[in-house]
Amino acid sequence: MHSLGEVFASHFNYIAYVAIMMVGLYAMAAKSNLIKKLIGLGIFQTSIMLLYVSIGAKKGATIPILAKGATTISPADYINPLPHVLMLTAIVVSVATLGVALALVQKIHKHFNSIEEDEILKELRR
Amino acid sequence: MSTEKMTPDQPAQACEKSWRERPAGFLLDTCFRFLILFALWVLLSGMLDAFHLSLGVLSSAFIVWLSYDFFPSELDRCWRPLSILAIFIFISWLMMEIVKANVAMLRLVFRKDITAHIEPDIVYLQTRLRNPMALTIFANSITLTPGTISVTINGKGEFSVHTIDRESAENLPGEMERKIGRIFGE
Amino acid sequence: MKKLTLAAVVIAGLLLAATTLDFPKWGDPQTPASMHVSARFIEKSLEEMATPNIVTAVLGNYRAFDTMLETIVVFTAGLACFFILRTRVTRESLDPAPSIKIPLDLAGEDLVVKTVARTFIPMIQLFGLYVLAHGHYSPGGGFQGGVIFAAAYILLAVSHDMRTALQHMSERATHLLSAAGVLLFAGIGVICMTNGVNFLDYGGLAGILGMPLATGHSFAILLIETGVGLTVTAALIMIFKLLSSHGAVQEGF
Amino acid sequence: MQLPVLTILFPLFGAFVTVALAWSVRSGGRKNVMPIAVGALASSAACAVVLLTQVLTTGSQIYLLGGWAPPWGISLVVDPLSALMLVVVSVGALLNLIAFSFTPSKWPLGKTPAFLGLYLLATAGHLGIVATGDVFNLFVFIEVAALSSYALLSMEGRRATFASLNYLLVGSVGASLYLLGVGYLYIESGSLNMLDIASILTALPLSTTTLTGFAVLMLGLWVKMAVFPFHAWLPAAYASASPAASGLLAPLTTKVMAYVIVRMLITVFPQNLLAGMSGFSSMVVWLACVAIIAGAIMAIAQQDLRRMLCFILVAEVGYMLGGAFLGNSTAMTGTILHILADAAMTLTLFMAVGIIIARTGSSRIQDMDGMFTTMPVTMLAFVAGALSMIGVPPFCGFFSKWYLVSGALEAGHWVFAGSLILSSLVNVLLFFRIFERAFFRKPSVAAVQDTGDWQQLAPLCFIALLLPAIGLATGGIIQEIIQPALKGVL
Repeated sequence: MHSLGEVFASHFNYIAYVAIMMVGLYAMAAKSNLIKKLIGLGIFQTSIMLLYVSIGAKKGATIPILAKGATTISPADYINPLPHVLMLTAIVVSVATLGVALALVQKIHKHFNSIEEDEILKELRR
Repeated sequence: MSTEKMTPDQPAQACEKSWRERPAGFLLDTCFRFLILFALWVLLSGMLDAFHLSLGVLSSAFIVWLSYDFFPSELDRCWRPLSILAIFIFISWLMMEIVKANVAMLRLVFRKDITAHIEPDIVYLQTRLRNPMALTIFANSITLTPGTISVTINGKGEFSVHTIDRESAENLPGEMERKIGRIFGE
Repeated sequence: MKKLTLAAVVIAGLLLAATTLDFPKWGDPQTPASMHVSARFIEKSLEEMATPNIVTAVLGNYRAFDTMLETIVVFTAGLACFFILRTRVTRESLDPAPSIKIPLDLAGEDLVVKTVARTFIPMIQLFGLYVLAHGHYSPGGGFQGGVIFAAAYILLAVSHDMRTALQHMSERATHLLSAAGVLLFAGIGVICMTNGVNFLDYGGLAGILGMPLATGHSFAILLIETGVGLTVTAALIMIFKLLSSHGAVQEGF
Repeated sequence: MQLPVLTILFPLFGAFVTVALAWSVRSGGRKNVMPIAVGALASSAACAVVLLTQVLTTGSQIYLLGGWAPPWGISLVVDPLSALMLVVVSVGALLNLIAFSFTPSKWPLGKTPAFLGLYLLATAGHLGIVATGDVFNLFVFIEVAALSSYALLSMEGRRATFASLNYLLVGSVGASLYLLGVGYLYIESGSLNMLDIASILTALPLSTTTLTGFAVLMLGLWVKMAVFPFHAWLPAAYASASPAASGLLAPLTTKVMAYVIVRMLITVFPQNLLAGMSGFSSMVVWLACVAIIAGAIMAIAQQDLRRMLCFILVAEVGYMLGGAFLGNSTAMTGTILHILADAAMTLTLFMAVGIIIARTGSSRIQDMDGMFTTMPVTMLAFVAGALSMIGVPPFCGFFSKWYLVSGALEAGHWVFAGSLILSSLVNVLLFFRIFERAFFRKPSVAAVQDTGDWQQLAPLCFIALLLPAIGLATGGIIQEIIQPALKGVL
């Protein structure tokens, strides 16, 4: 059985992603301010991007741009490009979601004059 | 200023308008803009094959066309050899001034009776410079020089400068104004 | 209630963290993720599409359909913000024609900011195009270039005002450009189809243009990146304008 | 040969052209956008129908995007099941758009092209989710569909805007969880193609990573599908949105997500997975029972027709979820049949209610007095949808429920069968309460006569007539479409 420290050293990226994800989830669940909820959503999505990018890491490898005049290309020399590609798409998606969300929050503020969820719910029940 | 009704949609027309406004020397100005941008491209790119250079030419030409009136027109006048000389003189002089002011500041900071010597104040200045680029360079040079910070500027050349002691602002606008004026031919 | 949430979140986190112990070690080059699909990308991309940046090669070619949809997501976001926020769409505000153009050099108190912004905007734009064009050789590409290009216009709006920004990039222009970008991207796919191959198979385009296959792929990647850049620029400017003016897209906020 | 991608490309290009035309031509462009949108959807529906006939005669098609072979590139996989779903999505979107194409005059000026663009993008997103054979591509399609849905659902009033933001928050978390699950699968298999993942995972021993990935992915899909504890966004968003938007999204979104769950179960995950975690499966079936009963109970409490339908929808989601996880082929057949049937009957009901709202401006149950005399055609279609929802024999709802109940009995899960029958009884109560009002009470003085506007009524009648037709064709559908899909799986 490996020692706890060893496991931590070889899995710190996964532990970091879980910790960040839970911060985001807590912000989304516990905060009443809509903007804070959106920030929580952003943290939540970012943690998944971190997980993906950390999957792509290889010890001793460099960025996935082939050196000039490289004749023999060995996959072990370059980090995995696929997670980067996927996360580029995911980042764009999360930016787009954030834009739409901010537009909705702004419209809510126009209607309710508040961005606190509990105040809006009170107003809606009336 | 023309009150001609223009379609705001196409930047093309906005550019055409500003091109029409500058009949004299506009070809030279365009070349100047293009060359500056193209030099920047080559510097960034570092790839000197035909394909990338032609992309650079296209991009620079596109930006000149798209953003013709962003490019500060004051810079057009720096194209003369005299101005280029003045720019070099000004930069080297400013470096020296910055070093000198740094030393003065150091001396001030390490004095035992520092409180007796610093005398923060706001000084109001009037320069004869009028064009925005010259004023901007002037304001930024003042801020770059230790001991003084430019607080407000307006288009009429009225400055307010915060100084840490009396000596810092003694020779403002003075020499600096003259040297900047020479660049822009003012 | 908050304590309950916190407890639930912590428990979920611990459970999730426990499952990660099964994962491969960090930086292990022998994982399935690094061995299976990605190895072929690293080995073949230069040969197949003359693009040393493997991320661009995968993004623009092997998984170009994803990238097209990503661009469409951005287009959707711009359209959605317009749909949600835009107020009082009248004929006049759709085609705003401010009769007086404010000269850029009429600077007031914020002279330094305006002059510096004015000097740097063309250079930022050029940098955006540089990033777009050099995605094959260095980190960069359509999305990054488009964001930088949009930032130049946002800088204009922040340092000057909304009206000046609108004069240089009107609402109509942003909508047309965002549609043009996705049309360019998807259109290239359709042009490839006319040559009898599948959607987005750049071999078709290379055949039409009479280029060698790898060069054709590389060229097509540049074209689609341009499409991505157009849409991203326009959509981001659109979203910025709508959000910063509460949907009115005019000066005064 | 190019049909799979054309089915998706038509609505996409329709959206681009709609936006471009609206902003390029001074006045004429804005008037032509509606025919373009209808044309794009009609072409897409035609492609889907042709594709279905092709697939049924010559077998499944795999379309390689960019010409790259599957594990490296993205492919669209059209087998009989996904071809059928393509037809459902495209035809549903087309009928709903035709039925509501009269409303633009009520929409804010200048926003019609944007509405149509978003409508087409949402349709294209749902089509792509159904057709794609790549798990990450599916995520991107989910986001295309979701982003346009958020905007479409926010249109009417302040309640709708707030509900839409809640939907956005919940939906983004759901999609992110799905993405996380995909990440786990990628760590385990190194691939993103569904068939490739399936073959790799089958060869490997079942690991914690696969199981967690499966659980997280399913959780994400349940959130998007509005399974009971995560259902709150659905009634809020669909009941307050404009009729045209909820008429598109209520029938499609949950059903397409149910399809994704079925697809994951029968294609992606190894067969020993569900067998290996029978505890998880039985928990899901219990959850489905709770969802069915909770949906039925909450539906009784509603005073608003659309809210009531939304809660019935929550119960229906429970049917599909439970059937998918019961673990025998009869129940899975029932689930797939119910996806089809529920899409058709939800479309009928939401379209009918939408027309009622557009005519009378209200969807409260107490305002429905005498509606059989004032709006006979609409009410007849409503009755057809309702009878199907209850499960009266010639209508399609009966057959899918029959298979679900027999699947439950086969698995010995009496509670699931019982809650299914209970919720059907509740549906009887709910709908006959409405029929009683609409048939026996006198219409109020200000009631509107149902003028025979063929544009609204023709699509409604078409889909209403389709309900018994699908029911009668059940045998053929099972033989041609569902059995090949389930062959060798369950």
